[in-house]
Amino acid sequence: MTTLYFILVGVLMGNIAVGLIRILRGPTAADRMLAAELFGTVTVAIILLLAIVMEKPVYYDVALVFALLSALAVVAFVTRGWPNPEPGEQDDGRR
Amino acid sequence: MMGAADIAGAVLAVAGVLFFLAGTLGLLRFPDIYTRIHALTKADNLGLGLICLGAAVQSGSLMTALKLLLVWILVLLAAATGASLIAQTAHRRGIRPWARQE
Amino acid sequence: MADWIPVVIIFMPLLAAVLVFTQTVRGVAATLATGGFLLIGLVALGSEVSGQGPWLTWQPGGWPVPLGLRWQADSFSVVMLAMVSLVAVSGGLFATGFLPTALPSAERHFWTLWLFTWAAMNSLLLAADLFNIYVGLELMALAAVGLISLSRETEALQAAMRYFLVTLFGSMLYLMGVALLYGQYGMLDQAALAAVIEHGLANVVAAVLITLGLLIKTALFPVHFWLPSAHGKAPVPVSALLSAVVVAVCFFIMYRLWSGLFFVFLADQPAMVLGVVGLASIFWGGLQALRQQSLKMIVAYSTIAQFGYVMLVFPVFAAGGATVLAWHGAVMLVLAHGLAKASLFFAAGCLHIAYDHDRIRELPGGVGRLGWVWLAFALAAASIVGLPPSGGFVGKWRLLQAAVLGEAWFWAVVMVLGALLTGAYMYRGLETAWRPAAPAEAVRTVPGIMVAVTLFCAVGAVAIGFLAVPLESFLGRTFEPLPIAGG
Amino acid sequence: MTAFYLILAGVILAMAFHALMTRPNLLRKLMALNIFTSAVFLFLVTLARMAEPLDPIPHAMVLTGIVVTVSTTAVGLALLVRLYRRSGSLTLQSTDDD
Amino acid sequence: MAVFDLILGLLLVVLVWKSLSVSDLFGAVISFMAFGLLMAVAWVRLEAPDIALAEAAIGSGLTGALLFSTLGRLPHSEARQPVVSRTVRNGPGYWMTTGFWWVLAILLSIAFLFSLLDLQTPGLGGLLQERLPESGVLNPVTAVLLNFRSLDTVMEIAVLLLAVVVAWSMGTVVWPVKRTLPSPLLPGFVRLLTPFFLLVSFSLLWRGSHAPGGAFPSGAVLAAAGILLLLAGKTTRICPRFMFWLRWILAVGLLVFVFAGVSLMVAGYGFLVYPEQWAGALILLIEVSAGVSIGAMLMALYIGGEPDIHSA
Repeated sequence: MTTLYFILVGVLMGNIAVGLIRILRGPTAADRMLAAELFGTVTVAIILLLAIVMEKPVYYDVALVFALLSALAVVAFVTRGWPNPEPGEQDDGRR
Repeated sequence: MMGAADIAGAVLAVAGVLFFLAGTLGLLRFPDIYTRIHALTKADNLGLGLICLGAAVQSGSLMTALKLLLVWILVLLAAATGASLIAQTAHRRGIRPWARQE
Repeated sequence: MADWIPVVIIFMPLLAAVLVFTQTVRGVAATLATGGFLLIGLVALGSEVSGQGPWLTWQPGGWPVPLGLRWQADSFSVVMLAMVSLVAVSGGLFATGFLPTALPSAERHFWTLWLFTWAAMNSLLLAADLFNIYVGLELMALAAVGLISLSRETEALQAAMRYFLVTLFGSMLYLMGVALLYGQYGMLDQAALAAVIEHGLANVVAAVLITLGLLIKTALFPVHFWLPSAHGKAPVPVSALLSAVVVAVCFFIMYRLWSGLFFVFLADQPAMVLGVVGLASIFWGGLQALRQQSLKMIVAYSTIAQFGYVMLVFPVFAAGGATVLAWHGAVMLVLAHGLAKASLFFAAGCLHIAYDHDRIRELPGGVGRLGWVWLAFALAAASIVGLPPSGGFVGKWRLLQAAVLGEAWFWAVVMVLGALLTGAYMYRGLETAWRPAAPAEAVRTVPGIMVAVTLFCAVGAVAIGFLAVPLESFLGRTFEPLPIAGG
Repeated sequence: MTAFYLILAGVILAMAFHALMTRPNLLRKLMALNIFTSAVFLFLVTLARMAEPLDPIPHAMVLTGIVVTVSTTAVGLALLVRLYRRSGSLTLQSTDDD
Repeated sequence: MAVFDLILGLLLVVLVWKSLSVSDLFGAVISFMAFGLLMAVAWVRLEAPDIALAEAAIGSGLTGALLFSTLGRLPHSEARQPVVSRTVRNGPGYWMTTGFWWVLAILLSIAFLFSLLDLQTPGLGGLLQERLPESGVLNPVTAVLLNFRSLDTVMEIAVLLLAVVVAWSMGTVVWPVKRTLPSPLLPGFVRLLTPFFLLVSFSLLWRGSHAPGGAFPSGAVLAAAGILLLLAGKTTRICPRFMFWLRWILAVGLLVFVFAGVSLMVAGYGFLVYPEQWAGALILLIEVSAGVSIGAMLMALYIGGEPDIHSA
């Protein structure tokens, strides 16, 4: 049973690696932020699976705090962090 | 011993991870930001929901099950709001949706 | 022992800082009140230290050492606490005159940062727990960054950012060393560790990392570059505090570790390395000071040189011979340097107010009130150079005696050359005093309080020379680097 | 198996130290400093795990460290923004620095 | 289990490499936040739930928001500078200095790793288990933080307060913040989410005595709620009276802790020595006041300057 969960966690880690490619290639800042949001969700999933494997329900609270804080990151990005380009330059990735 | 709950939990977890794979693949393969938002928001959150369900089934106590449900709802809320915020701002910033060139 | 003493010494400045932050007390009143309370605490502490033997320990939280924390105090920490309080109060008084004219905007936040630095230094001087020292170092570093960036000009902000990065990196190296020691022995207390520490790769690497971190904070030769710009660009009372006591507290911690916890390693290589670092700092600081154009930069570089000088105490320890003499010399040197350095910076501040610049070439001679400033500068310079009968002389003389008795001839020669070099760059600042005075209207009046404080610190530095004998009897005849373990 | 995390901490230390020394951009230096700190904390928590009964003292030390790190990072970022507004650049030009 | 460690380690190293050397500053910040998230997974793997909570709340949540607000204040052009400018890269001695720093970095980590070979790690876990019942709380980390090594925590709250003072001393910030909202959805979303934040924050605070939680994570979650309200434009005009109370709220955590210690000393127990029967209650009082003021302090740090109420 635990080996199955570790395979699943390994696959989720693969997701993060894939998300990394999007960060590198992502033309616009929003793509990179989507990758960050992916990381947040995948981290919550990994912590849940680890909690099941380690039989420690205390980690569900860690997942809960992560779920809350992922909202903060996205909102902070959209309202403050999104680099709005100078008027002349179109930020749709055609650089 | 592999109880019924463990099997159900394992199946749900596997399904959840499959949805995660689908969502991440979409994020990688889709051509522009709007389609990527769809992939990410829908598939990944469903994946997380299934994993939460799997964990809830295995945890046995109602309290943890409710807590996991809360985790899922919060992630859903965050993802939905984030998606619409990013999409609206991207549109206002003039990022044109991808169109198939014939 | 009276449990209230360390609590008053550490938490009175902290409380004053919070009261000033919440705008219930004015800054000057809080500083003077803290000075008063600390005077009482220090008198009580001094009487207890001289009464009940070299070491006093307290346990905040009441738990025995491996689990709980410990405060410790010996005669060296009492003397350092007295100097820190003296410089902090005099710097505060100087700031009442200096800030309104030079930095009116900074006055709102100056006092809170000033009292926080004071609290951090007091807690470092009493701390016996390695992790507690780390938190104290961070507190002091943050307060110093705030103080340096008070004038908000570009160079001050750059100096503050450079200091921020370098000193935090130093703290991280220090924490790595502490983590290694904790990994090896599971203890964080200096005395408890000293009882069990022995040669081993992990301990040597930990000692190197901790020393490197503290060298960065004491701004000695290989990692000194942040100090001149930080102390040169900061407001004058801040430079005085940073040069006179903040760097001295970092040296105090290094001294505490190398004479106590790592003393077993001191044999010859580490002592040689520390000696070479001191030697390089003396000559690099001295040569740079000879090239500087502004008075404040000369005084800043002299800080590097003087703390290089005090580092020579470690090779003298390793050479055996008169460790008590070397210890007395180091204590007197740090004490006299603190007061003299504060007075030099105050003098530079007065000249800055009077002529609005401190470039040596264009500084006219002093007359009237500025004459007193130059007198203070001369006295402080005498103490830094080590001319008898000043405190600096007694310190250097004791160190030289210990080096001669321990047959460390090389280091004795280094000491003499270092003193000559110090004389050279101090004279460069001094010879402006004999130039013809500037026309009266070109000189702005310097507030009386500033001149008085400058003179007070300079006279203090010289007076230490006269009080050498009672001070050395207070320091004690025996060289007791560590309290009994688990005390 | 937890010894692997010691090696991991060592590798991250080296990368963060190198970046801290060579990157001229101040924001990158701050991030490198943060990563260096996280590596030291990783080392501390691995020690806690390797000790026979799980040792919570390093956990308390790391918790204190995390709060200290976030406060220093916040001050560093505030200083960075003020420096940028005054000098218009994100690097320390004048003398070479550490 | 080993495979999991290997993958996690590999990912952490890749993320560190990305966040330190990818040319786009924005991508670097995102990689840095991902590094924070994966570090939380490492804390969970190393069975440190308290640190995972703190890392989740403070590391990825607050540091991420701080970095985004800093990036927002820098113009877009700054974010796309190459890691090392072209002129420096092929300037004289660039590769020499980089090589030099690489050699030094590798030496530092090798010396560090070699010293780990004979590390005994005795640890104080056993000793702590014996003395835990006397500390008045069940969670060992809270016992260490608030009872055994309470002086560290007092100094750490002082560091946090000092950070706020330094940030305020650097200048003022226009208040209330007038920014155009990206969409009406945001205020509604935040209004919906704030009760959850408060619920989680107080539950973390209350559980601090017997389960992972305590003043720091709950303060960070509280600060996150405040920041969300700020980002959603929910900032009202502050009267000078409020500024006076804000300074007291910021300072209350430190003041309560110090006064508790001093009053215990005056009562004869000794500075910060909790008598057994009141230990739990005293620790709870200290934790509540510390939690609230840490939330306020982290929020003030996010704002990054003294709110200038006369400006808007």
